[in-house]
Amino acid sequence: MLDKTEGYSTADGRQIGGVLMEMKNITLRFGGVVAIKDISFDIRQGEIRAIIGPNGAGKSSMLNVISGFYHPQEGEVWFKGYRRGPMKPYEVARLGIARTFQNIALFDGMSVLDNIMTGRLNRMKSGLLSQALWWGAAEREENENREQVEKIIDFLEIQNIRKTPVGRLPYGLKKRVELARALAAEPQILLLDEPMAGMNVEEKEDMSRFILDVNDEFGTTIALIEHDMGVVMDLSDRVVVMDYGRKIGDGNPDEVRRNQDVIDAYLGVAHD
Amino acid sequence: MDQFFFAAEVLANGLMTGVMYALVALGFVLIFKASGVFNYAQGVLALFAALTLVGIQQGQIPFAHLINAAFGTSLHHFGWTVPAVLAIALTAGVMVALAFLIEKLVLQHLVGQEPIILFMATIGLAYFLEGLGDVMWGADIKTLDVGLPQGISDSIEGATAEWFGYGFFIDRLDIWATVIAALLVAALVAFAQYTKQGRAMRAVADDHQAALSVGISLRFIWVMVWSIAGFVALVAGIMWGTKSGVQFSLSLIALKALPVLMLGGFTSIPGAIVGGLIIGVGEKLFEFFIGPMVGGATENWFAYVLALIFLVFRPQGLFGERIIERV
Amino acid sequence: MKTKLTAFVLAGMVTAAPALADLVVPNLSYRTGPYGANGTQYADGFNDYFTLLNERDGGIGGEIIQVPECETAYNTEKGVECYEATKDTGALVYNPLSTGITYQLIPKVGVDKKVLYTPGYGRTSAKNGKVFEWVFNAPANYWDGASVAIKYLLEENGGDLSGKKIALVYHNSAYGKEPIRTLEELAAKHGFELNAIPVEAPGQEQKSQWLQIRRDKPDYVLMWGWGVMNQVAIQEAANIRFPMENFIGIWWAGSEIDVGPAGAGADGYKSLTFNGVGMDYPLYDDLKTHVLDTGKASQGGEHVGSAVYSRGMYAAVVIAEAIRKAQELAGTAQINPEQLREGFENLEISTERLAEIGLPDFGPEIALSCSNHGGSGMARIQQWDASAKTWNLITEFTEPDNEVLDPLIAADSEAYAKEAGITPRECN
Amino acid sequence: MLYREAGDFKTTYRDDGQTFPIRLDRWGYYVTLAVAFGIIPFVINDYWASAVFVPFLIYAIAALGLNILTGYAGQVSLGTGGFMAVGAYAVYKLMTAFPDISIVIHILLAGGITAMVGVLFGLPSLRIKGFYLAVATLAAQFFLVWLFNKVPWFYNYSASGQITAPERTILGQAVTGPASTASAKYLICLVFVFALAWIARNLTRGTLGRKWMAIRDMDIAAEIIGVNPLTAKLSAFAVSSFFIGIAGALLFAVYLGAAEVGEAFGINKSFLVLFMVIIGGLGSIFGSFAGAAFMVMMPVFLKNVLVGSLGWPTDLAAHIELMIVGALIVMFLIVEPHGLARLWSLTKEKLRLWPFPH
Repeated sequence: MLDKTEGYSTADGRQIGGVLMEMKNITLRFGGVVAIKDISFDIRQGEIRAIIGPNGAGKSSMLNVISGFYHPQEGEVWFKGYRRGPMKPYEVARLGIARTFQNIALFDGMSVLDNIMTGRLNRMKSGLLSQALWWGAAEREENENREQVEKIIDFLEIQNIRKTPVGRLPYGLKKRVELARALAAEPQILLLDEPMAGMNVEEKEDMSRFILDVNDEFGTTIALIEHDMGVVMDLSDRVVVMDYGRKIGDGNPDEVRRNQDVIDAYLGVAHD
Repeated sequence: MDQFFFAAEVLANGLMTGVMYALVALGFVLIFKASGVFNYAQGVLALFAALTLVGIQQGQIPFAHLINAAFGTSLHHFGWTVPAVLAIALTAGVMVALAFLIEKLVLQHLVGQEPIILFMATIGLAYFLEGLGDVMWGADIKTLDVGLPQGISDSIEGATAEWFGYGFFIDRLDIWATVIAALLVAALVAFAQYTKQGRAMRAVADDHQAALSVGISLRFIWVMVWSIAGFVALVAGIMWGTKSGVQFSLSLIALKALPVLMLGGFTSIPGAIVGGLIIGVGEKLFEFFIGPMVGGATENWFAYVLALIFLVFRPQGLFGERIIERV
Repeated sequence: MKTKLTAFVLAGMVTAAPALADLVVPNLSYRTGPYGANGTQYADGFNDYFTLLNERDGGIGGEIIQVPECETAYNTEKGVECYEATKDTGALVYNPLSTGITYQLIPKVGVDKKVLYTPGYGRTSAKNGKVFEWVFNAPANYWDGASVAIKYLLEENGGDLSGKKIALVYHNSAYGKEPIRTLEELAAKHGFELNAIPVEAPGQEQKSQWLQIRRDKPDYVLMWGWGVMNQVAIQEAANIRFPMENFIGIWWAGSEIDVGPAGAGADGYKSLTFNGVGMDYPLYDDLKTHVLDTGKASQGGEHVGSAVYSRGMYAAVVIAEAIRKAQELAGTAQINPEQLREGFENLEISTERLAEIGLPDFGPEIALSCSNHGGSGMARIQQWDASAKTWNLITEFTEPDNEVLDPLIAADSEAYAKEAGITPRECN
Repeated sequence: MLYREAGDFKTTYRDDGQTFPIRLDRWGYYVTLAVAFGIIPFVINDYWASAVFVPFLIYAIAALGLNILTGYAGQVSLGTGGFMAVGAYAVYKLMTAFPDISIVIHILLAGGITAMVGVLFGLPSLRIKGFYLAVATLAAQFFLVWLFNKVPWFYNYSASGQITAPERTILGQAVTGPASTASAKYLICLVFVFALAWIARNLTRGTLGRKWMAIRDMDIAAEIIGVNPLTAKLSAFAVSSFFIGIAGALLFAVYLGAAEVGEAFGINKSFLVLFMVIIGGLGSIFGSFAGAAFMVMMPVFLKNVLVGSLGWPTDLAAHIELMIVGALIVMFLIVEPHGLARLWSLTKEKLRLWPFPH
């Protein structure tokens, strides 16, 4: 059951749906350090939602809460209208939440193709025996899923490096492969952890284009965190701004840009 | 009441065995801290050191057997004997030379490899040193005597008999071994804390790159820790060799140190000491009281199972920091 | 280049075979590994006696004896490799000095028709020649040893051991476990209490075992040990002031290197033996002239006269005598393993014959037959004198308690026959 | 240009996913199979079987098993000897308890039993990682060996605790026991190796293999993309132990014929198999074979050269052999830490260009 709240239309005319995921009063502590303090926001069907903030604002922790890697001490996470209990990260993945990582977390020993195929692991159900004998379900599944993966490979234009071990790829391509792996899971929500970090302008443009295309082509809901404000503002439909673990702004890029707290945070005005 | 005294006696003996385990484990920890190498050859180093010591002491001609086989000669001894203190000093020198060679020929070429590769390399090294020790000094059992006292201490037995009505049997060699091991441990800790080289060593342990950037020579540190480990091995070799003769089985004490390391953590000096004591006492008590019920000979696995159970509940070891996983 | 390399590799994989004309007695020895120190002495004694025969007499019956040596490191896989590498070179008999390798070879020798001679070790029930046609373990086996030791203790105690406590400290392996069943039977018969205490190999650490003995205060301790275990045990026994004269080891725990590290503390320690020790035998004059002085001694003759060396030599003596007998029966000097087996089954080594060889009173009399492959099982006790650093023989050869042993051997060999599907042959 | 990849186009994903996508490799594979099945059984003798081929095949199975665990799933194990012992004792108990059932079934069951024991001792891997796990698996090694030595039921109450394999036949040919011929022993091992290598290949190229490799390369990331570490690690332990159990069963029943647990399945066996895997190449099926071949043949080769050809005393030769083995291992790790498998693929790359190096 999806949330009944109405969606909205974006400036470029896309129709955004109801609430897909909602964070309610999340607080996360490590020992005595408060990483996230009482934050609430929602993510809607089909939108590109950004979480921004300066270094140490708690963005990555927030993403880890969404992906189920950290369990907040207080607050609730609602997904598709149900409250999500404490889950193992792999169970969260099976709900349809896929992500990329800030410091690329690809499987270096495997080829690009195999890496992307891991994104579809949860869709492959053949038994041990069938796999051992490579007979029946195992082979059929392998070929069916390979077809899906090839579509993504085409989409992200990485056909020529299909069989290359990931460890040998340059940084920008690794980021793209990671995106491919997340997409291969056909997620309900795609979480991107600083997708543009460490890229040059050209690579950033490519990546922005891919993110928009993914959203456009597959209708995937995307939540991303990013340090670079400029890129984010062009890309996203709505933005949450965090600073020192608190939420200091939430709204469409124009609203956020006018928010005094946000300006202060980015200009480094002292907090009191 | 008798049971209590038996237990106390086993406990005392276990503690002293534990100190010996700690000594061997210390060799591991030093090398692991400074170079990230899990040095399986530590046990063979002890054997090699003890063999060399006996060989020098008795004036054996190194490689005599090989020379005889190749040239048909019949060489054995130089015909002199070397006093114990001088022989120990010479052996320490050999161990330093060995450390230098290991750094030069092996470690230098393996910088930046995976830990498992380094580990396997030290097993290869262990094979090599075992063969080398045999070729150099011969494979027969040698009696090692550097003047350490042996046998039951009469004074302890007398005193405890007077106090408790039960005379404790404590081997004088064990007492000496414990004292020397304790002194050595204290000296090493002091060395690491208060000397320039010691600080450099700890800096390397914390961060190779950072240490390099402030001008610490990694090669020097490695030669140094391997030398120290060689010296620790020499001490361990003397203790165990005096007890049971210098021979192949000496190298197997490395296997005794592994559970100590698991318990104490691979990088913690106090961990090695406390771990050694726990394992020493634990396995002796278990074999003494529980052993007869399950058929005995439990000492080989008990330490490992104890360490395993402990680790399942505390994966970072005794003195390790809690691990926070990050992505 | 490539063919050269291949040829080199192939040459490396195939061993050089000795000329088929000689008598081949492979020596599967171990001079490395945990038991290398003991194995070296044994192998030297074994080699030197055959060298003596070759040098002095030109072999046996005019046939030179070849003793190709193969290193097993006491490892069963290497043992199999050594066996396979030598068996097609005309090998007559194997003596691997390892219970583990023996167990592996027992089934194989039956098929390959080779004699397996395991004096004082191996599978005890191989004494039953009806089941184990190709295996011989004269003059004594482990059960004999256990029984002779108990018999000795009975004598010491005026024939009564009831109420006494006897502890068995044993190497936790097939070898060490061998005597347990016999000792249990004997305990039931004589009313003593048996406490078996295992020591995990190699046996570097025995504190808790010996503290157990200190607590339980047994009257006697028997030991089935090998390698470093012996040295540590004797030292620990001295440490807990266990009276050494009440501590008896099996013959494999009775060599100079076992008592050496304990120094004076080992004085009075006893062990079983079935061979003499020391240099006081006429044979050593010949050995000196023909082998030691000519530089032909195995490994330079360092260990001549030691307990384990003597035992290796004794094994060679028995094999040589069996070869002689086989040549006599077959009427040819160039015998095959079948003929050697006949030689073994008809082997008789009398006291006179031993004296003739130059080893008077060196071993017990041996008389084997089709059904008895283990001889009389006689052994004696030796005692260590730490000040003179010598072993002194303190009893005559004593027979074991066959009343107890025979049914055990019958039961064990029958169980093996059933498991292996062997029909015991008839002997008349 | 001896070795060509060009011109070998694939039109279906099925073709692209096959084991030997390159024609030359495929031919090499068929030729090897033809020689292994069609020629060697007819020319093999006892020495070659016992010294080289049978141990090579059996250790190849063990190395495949350990490679699945260590090379593919990234869990370092030093318990191989203990798990081989489980296989050996399981097959012994089954052989003696159900003499009428085929030995093949016994060997497979022994693998299954070992798999269960492997899972049990694999449980700590969920909490313990890296070297700590490696040392923890030694607990399995020492405990299992002790157990089989101590409990008389495992060795059918024989006096010494030795186990001896009775004779069993397949299609009328004895494959265990003293009467088994060299070619029968070789063939049964070869059939098992062939089947198990094929299974290993299938498992590692499919879903399960990707899960294992994901856990190996980055366990946290693997969990976040949806790999359940519990099932991935334990399935690796199970499959690996299944292989190792079969290797242990074959080692005892077919190769050794008799065994004593502490001697035949001690810690040295664990190290030996680990060496095979590392020298051969972690995460490579070909590497498992190459490593097993290297570690089985090198000592035999050295021994025969030093003693047989050069005539050195056996003890000196043994000590020098130890030095050479040790030095070679170190040298190998320095020259090519990724093992023989990597050397092989580098050679193939060179051959592709040969004789035109640029």
